[in-house]
Amino acid sequence: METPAVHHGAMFDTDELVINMGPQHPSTHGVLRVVLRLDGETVVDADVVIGYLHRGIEKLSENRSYTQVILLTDRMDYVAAATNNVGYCETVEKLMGIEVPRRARYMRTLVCELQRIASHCLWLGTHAMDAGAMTVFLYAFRERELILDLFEEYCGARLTYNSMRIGGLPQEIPPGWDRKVREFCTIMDGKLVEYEELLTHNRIWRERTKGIGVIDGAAAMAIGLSGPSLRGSGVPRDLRRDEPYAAYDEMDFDVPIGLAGDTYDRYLVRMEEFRQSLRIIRQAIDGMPEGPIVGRVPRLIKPPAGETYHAIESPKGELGFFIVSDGRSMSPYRVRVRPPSFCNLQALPQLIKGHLIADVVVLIGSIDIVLGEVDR
Amino acid sequence: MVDAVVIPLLKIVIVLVATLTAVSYMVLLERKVIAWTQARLGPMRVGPHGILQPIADALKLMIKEDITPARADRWVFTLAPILAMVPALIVYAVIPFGPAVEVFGRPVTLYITDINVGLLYVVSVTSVGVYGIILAGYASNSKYPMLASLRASAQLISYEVAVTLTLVSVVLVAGTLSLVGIVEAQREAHVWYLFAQPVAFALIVIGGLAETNRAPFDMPEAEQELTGGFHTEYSGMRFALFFLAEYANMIVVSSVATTLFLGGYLRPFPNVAAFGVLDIVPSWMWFLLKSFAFLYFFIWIRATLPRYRYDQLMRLGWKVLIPIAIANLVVTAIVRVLLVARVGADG
Amino acid sequence: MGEVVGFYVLATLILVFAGLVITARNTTHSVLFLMMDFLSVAALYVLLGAEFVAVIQILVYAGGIVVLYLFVVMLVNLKRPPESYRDPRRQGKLGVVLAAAVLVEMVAVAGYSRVAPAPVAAAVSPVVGNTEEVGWLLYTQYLIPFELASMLLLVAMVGAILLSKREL
Amino acid sequence: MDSLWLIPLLPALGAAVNGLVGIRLFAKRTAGAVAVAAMAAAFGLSVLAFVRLLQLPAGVHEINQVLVDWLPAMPLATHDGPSGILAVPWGFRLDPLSAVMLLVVTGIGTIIHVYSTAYMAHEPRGGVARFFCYLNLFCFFMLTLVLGNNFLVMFVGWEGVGLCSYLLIGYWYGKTPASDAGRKAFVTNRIGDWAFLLGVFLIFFTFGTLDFRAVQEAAAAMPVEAAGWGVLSTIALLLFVGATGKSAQIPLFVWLPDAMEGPTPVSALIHAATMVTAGVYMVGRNAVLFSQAPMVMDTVAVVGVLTALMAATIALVQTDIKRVLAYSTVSQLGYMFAAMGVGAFAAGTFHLLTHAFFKALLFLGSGSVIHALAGEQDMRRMGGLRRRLPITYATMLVGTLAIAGVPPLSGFFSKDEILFRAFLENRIVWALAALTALLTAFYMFRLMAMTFFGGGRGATADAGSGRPGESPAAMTGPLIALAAGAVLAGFIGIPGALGGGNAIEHFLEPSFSASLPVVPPAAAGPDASAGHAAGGAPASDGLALGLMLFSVAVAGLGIAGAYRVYVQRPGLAAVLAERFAAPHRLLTHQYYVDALYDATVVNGTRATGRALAAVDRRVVDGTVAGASRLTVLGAWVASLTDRTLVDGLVNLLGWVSQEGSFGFRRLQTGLVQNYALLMLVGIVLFVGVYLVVR
Amino acid sequence: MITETHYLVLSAALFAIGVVGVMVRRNIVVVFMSIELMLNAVNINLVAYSHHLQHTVGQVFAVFVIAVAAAEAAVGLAILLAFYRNRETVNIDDMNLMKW
Repeated sequence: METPAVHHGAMFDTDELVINMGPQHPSTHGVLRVVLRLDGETVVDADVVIGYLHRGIEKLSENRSYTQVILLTDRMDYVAAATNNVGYCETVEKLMGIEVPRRARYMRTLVCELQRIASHCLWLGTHAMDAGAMTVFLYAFRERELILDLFEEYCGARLTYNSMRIGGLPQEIPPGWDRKVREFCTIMDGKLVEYEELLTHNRIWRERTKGIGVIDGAAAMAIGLSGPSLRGSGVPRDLRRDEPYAAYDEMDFDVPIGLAGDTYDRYLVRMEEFRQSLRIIRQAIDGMPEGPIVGRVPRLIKPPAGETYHAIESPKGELGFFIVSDGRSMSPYRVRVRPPSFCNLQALPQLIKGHLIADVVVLIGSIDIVLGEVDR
Repeated sequence: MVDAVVIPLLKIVIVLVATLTAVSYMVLLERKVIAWTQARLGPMRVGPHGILQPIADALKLMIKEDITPARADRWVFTLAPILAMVPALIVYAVIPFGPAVEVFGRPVTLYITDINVGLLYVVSVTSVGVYGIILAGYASNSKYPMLASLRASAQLISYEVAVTLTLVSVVLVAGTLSLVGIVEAQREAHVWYLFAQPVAFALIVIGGLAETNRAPFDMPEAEQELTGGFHTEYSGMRFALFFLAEYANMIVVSSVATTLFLGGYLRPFPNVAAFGVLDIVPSWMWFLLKSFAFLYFFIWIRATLPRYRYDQLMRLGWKVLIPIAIANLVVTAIVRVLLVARVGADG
Repeated sequence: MGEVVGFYVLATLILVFAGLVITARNTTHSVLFLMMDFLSVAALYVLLGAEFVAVIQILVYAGGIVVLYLFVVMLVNLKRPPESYRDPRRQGKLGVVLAAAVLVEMVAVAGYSRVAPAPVAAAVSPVVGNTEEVGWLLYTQYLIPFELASMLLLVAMVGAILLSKREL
Repeated sequence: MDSLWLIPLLPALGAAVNGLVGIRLFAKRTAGAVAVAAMAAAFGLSVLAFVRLLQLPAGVHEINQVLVDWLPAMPLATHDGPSGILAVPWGFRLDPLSAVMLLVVTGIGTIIHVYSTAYMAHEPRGGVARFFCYLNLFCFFMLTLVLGNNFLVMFVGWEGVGLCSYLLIGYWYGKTPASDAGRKAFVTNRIGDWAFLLGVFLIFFTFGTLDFRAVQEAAAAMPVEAAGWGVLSTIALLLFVGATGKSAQIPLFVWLPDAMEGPTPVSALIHAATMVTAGVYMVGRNAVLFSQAPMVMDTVAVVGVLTALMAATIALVQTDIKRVLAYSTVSQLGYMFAAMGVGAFAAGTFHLLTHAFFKALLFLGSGSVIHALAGEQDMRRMGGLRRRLPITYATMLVGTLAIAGVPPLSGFFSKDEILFRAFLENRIVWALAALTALLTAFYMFRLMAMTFFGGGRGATADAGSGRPGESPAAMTGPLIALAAGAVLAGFIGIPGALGGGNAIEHFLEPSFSASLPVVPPAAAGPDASAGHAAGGAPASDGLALGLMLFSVAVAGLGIAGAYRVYVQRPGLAAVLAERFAAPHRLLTHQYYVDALYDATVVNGTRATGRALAAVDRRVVDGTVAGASRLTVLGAWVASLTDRTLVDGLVNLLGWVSQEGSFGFRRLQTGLVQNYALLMLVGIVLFVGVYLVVR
Repeated sequence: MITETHYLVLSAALFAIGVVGVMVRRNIVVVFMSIELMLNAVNINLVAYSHHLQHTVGQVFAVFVIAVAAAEAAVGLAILLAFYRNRETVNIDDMNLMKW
């Protein structure tokens, strides 16, 4: 027979059915459209259609000054805006050869890790929600709310922070803030146990995630996965450790990896990253040096002609900026972003082939994408 | 005339009204309980602590525009919610809320009727309820509802096998199909069948969750996967009917489970005179309390557990529940025969 | 009185629904009418004092078989309606005529033959109640046919599963 | 303790577990542990059963248990009238005789099982489980044989042990000699079994029952067939032929030496301690029957003693350590039969018991030697192992002294008892037996000398200083246990002459008499032989003591001779062999018995087959060919008729149907509903006809 | 007064409707359903006589008929599905391979 063999779950022999998941669908994390060709309930083929959230950030950057672009980067991965800021600012600093003070680097580390926890909270909540565990969703959002409060106190915004400047940070941390961060860490320790009680050893959760969307390390590398999704497949690649930026070279942390490369392992990897992030946050707070928070930055930011690429480890994977400067203009000649969500999304068709519709939503949650970043 | 017509009619009216009220408040209860589980407050706006929310909901649903999709099968589209609702309601005809009591000097039974095939009646009537779902999916002429309805009917039919097989073992123990008879058998046996048939009880709870499409078996309406399931295309009153039917079915399942396993309307230790003080609470209150415990359990489960995948659900049904149900039936039958043989030898 | 009304109402329902089954354009409607018809027949059984058969009728026919039909109808309707190809050699009209002949003949037989109520059979079963009686007969006198029926169902089940497999 | 049935069941379970599960799943240790546990439990139960037997009230000497009705009652008849009701229960009987056997089988069986766990340790995993499965199965059948209360149950065990023997001899079925030996043992045994079965048929035909006790009582009631040959003699002779097969007596002894191809524990358990004694046991079981047939008794005695002598002489020249022991076993079995033949049933059984100990010990010891030498069995390549295998040496020395009849070891008492009885009964038998005793002592010490004394040769010489070392504890432990048995077993039968009570004889006496109870120990069955009567009479104490001294002297002579030839003057053996070349050749070729069988039975069978084939080709084929010619002729005539007459008719028929179907096939439109229409037409017509003719 | 003749006539009428369905309809599913109607007609007959003769055996037979109907539906529809898979039609007139 020419039709591929059914893997499981096909109750009736029906013709292939094409259904359109999204762009308006409760569990596509934004405006993703997946065109599924089904055999019964088994996905035979999947077509991922993107572009519904395209705002032309890269193009817009060419008409903005270097500092104004920071604002635009907030809108890419809007659940981890501060990380985007850091990535962009560091790239420009690299292009201009600006030295960032140590205190600023520590603060950036702190902010990035808080952001990572916030992003993972959102991932955990929606991922669990997709699988039907709605209580976890609200719990995770409750804790994310605490981080948003912290950010609000620091920079006045709750979602799009604009919290970095080229050469350092815009302002000193408010008094008493570090104590609140420590309190948050203590709270979070307990809450993590709570999440794990609800999911990690839950039979249904394991059945829903184990063996789903298996991708081995080589295939994951080949398709360009990065971040926790790659580490879930057993590849110990983490830019914080491998190509340290900010103050990560002074931090002590582990890089968790999975073994099976399935959804469950990706889940476990992220759950462990929560803990590692808390560990880094504590170190950053404890070891925060005194000193200036902005380095020696020229008044006019006008990098010399040239180009550079710099990548950092965003919560979702390798977030890279490629900036070309013509040396004459006040604006970048070209800004190109290598967004982790976009690259990770490429793996989706491969992951969901042969699985059931119900697994599709779990897998979308498992690779943790944000459409703002995919489409830019 | 009074006994033959008025009282039954009155009982029917009371049961229907009570059921519908209970159903609408079930919705509120569910929202509240889940909210509490999730560290929220739930509905708070309409009335104190939102207790008038069901009324507001009902009003909203009634005055909403009732859309029929353009290429839908109109007749069937209208018929489906009714077919879902009716079986859920007529099951109440045989559920014993209490024994015969005296009301204004007249003996009145606290159930509409007690037929000798009561349990079979329940099973067969609920088996008709699946039409509502299939037809809703079919008539919507839309892919998601179609898939959902196929899932739902397959799920219902599969779990019906397990549940029915399990019910047989209860019937074996009780020796009657009449629901009142089963309650009375528990009184005579001095034990709730929860303890005599623990396996059956577990099966009924799981099967009941699946048959009412409740989490973690709520595949047919898994909004993350199939948007809204079989009632995606429904709105207004017809949607409300589906909604009511689901909650009515939950109440049916908990009522039947209460009747079969928790001694129905009997107070705890009905034969122990020392606990006679418990009779202060009338029998129907006991019934409602026990049913409420079930409903609360259902909601609790929904708030806690992730959802099964469809094929895992079917596997659980066919490869776990049905074999266990059959094993339970066989063991029950053997024990029963041995007991009867022993009793026969004794007497 | 009640019986008369009940019978005529139900008989009308049965025949009307049956007629609709074979005349409905839409196959799904046919299936629905079939279900209605079966429910009416179940009601008729209740009228005849056969509660057990009535419940089984609902459970097996309405709850099981008709659902199966519905499934099949939905599956085969997914893509295209049954074509309206008509073989010129088919003798449909003759069939209707013959059906009428059968009806006439059977009514004649019914009219002619009067079966006197048999002397009440000596207590076949020591139990009371319709369900118990049926059960008693099934498990004593008709045990072997009963087991054969269960074998038949098993075979049918296996056969149906085999047939609906993708590769035969 | 009414669980006699449990004793055989336990090994059966062990076999089932090892056979069904173990071969695939068990580790070696697990397989061994299961088998040993089954046997140990069976031994424990046996001891309990034995105690229970001892505690029976005076005058009752047996526990009889019927498990199930095996064959339901079935009246059988011949032309002459009814011959009895064949009703065979599956029953077990524990009486003194079977109790002794029971203890031997389970006790020694357990020890050998333990030994095997170490001996078989180098086998592949599944093979070990298979081995223990067979071994346990064997014990099950042996226990069935021993405990069975009628001939048919016994026969089940009888055949079963033969099967297991075959399986175990051929355990290394990859080796051609082993599989050949297994087949040889099986076929030879079958010859005996055939006679045994005939005997059983005759017993049923004669007595109408198969129960041992009933048969014995019936036989006892019949006159002694001293003068003429009667039915009892026939039965006894047939049974004895069966016994010769199982117990390797003349003329069916040839399989036993070859059976040494099996693993050594098998040789120890089956081909020394238990199975081969089944024949002796069977004769003992039917002591009353045999006592009624004096001529057969004489035959038994003569065959026994001749076998003993013949095997002993062959053993003198064997070089394979296990074959020496095998011939020794044949010889000792001959001794037992001789004892049975002279009516000394108890003495024979006693010797069976002691022999089980020391011969199992010797086999296991030889196994230990072979194990240490990595499979070397040729004694000419051994020597000087005394130092390296001290435990094996010590225990084997005990065994050798026991078999040689050195007091106060067990062999002395049992052998002396036989000699004493034989002396009273039949001097020729006694003389030959005494000669055998001499030879026994000689060849056994030859074995010891060649193996343990002198300098290293062959395998022991070219191995380095480290090897060979002593065997593991699981092997030496059983050796020590059996050595203890070989030393002590004799003390249960100290003859009256030495002030002992001859306890074993009194204990066994009830089994050899027809009716119960039997009060006086010495009075056997109604017509016990004369030797019996003289049993423990104090009058012959002096004679007994004299004979004892004589046999000790004989043993000493043999030992001394062996010491002289093989230790003091190692070259002497070769010189002797050269000087007596003809007898030596005769002995090394085992009296040409195998050659004789080859020439007569085997080749005779083949020649008969060839002759029959020739007859088939010439006569039968010729007839067939002639018939075929005739058939061809007839067929030609027939075909002519066929072509013209029959074909014409058929063609006509075909033509008619073809023409007719042109019309009818219009009905077959392929439309289902049209077919249904036709059905409907039928119904309408049918009902219409009914309505009209009603 | 309703006699058993009433039931017999009803049963005959239902049977005749079933026959018409079998004869006329070209959708094989409807044909199957018509057969179910005929079986129901038989059942009405059986139960009516059971009532009339005050003997339960008629109901027993009705139960057997229902069992047979269930088996028939299962196998028949499975065959139908297999056929549909191969020929993509449920028109009975397309099922005409059984001819010369």
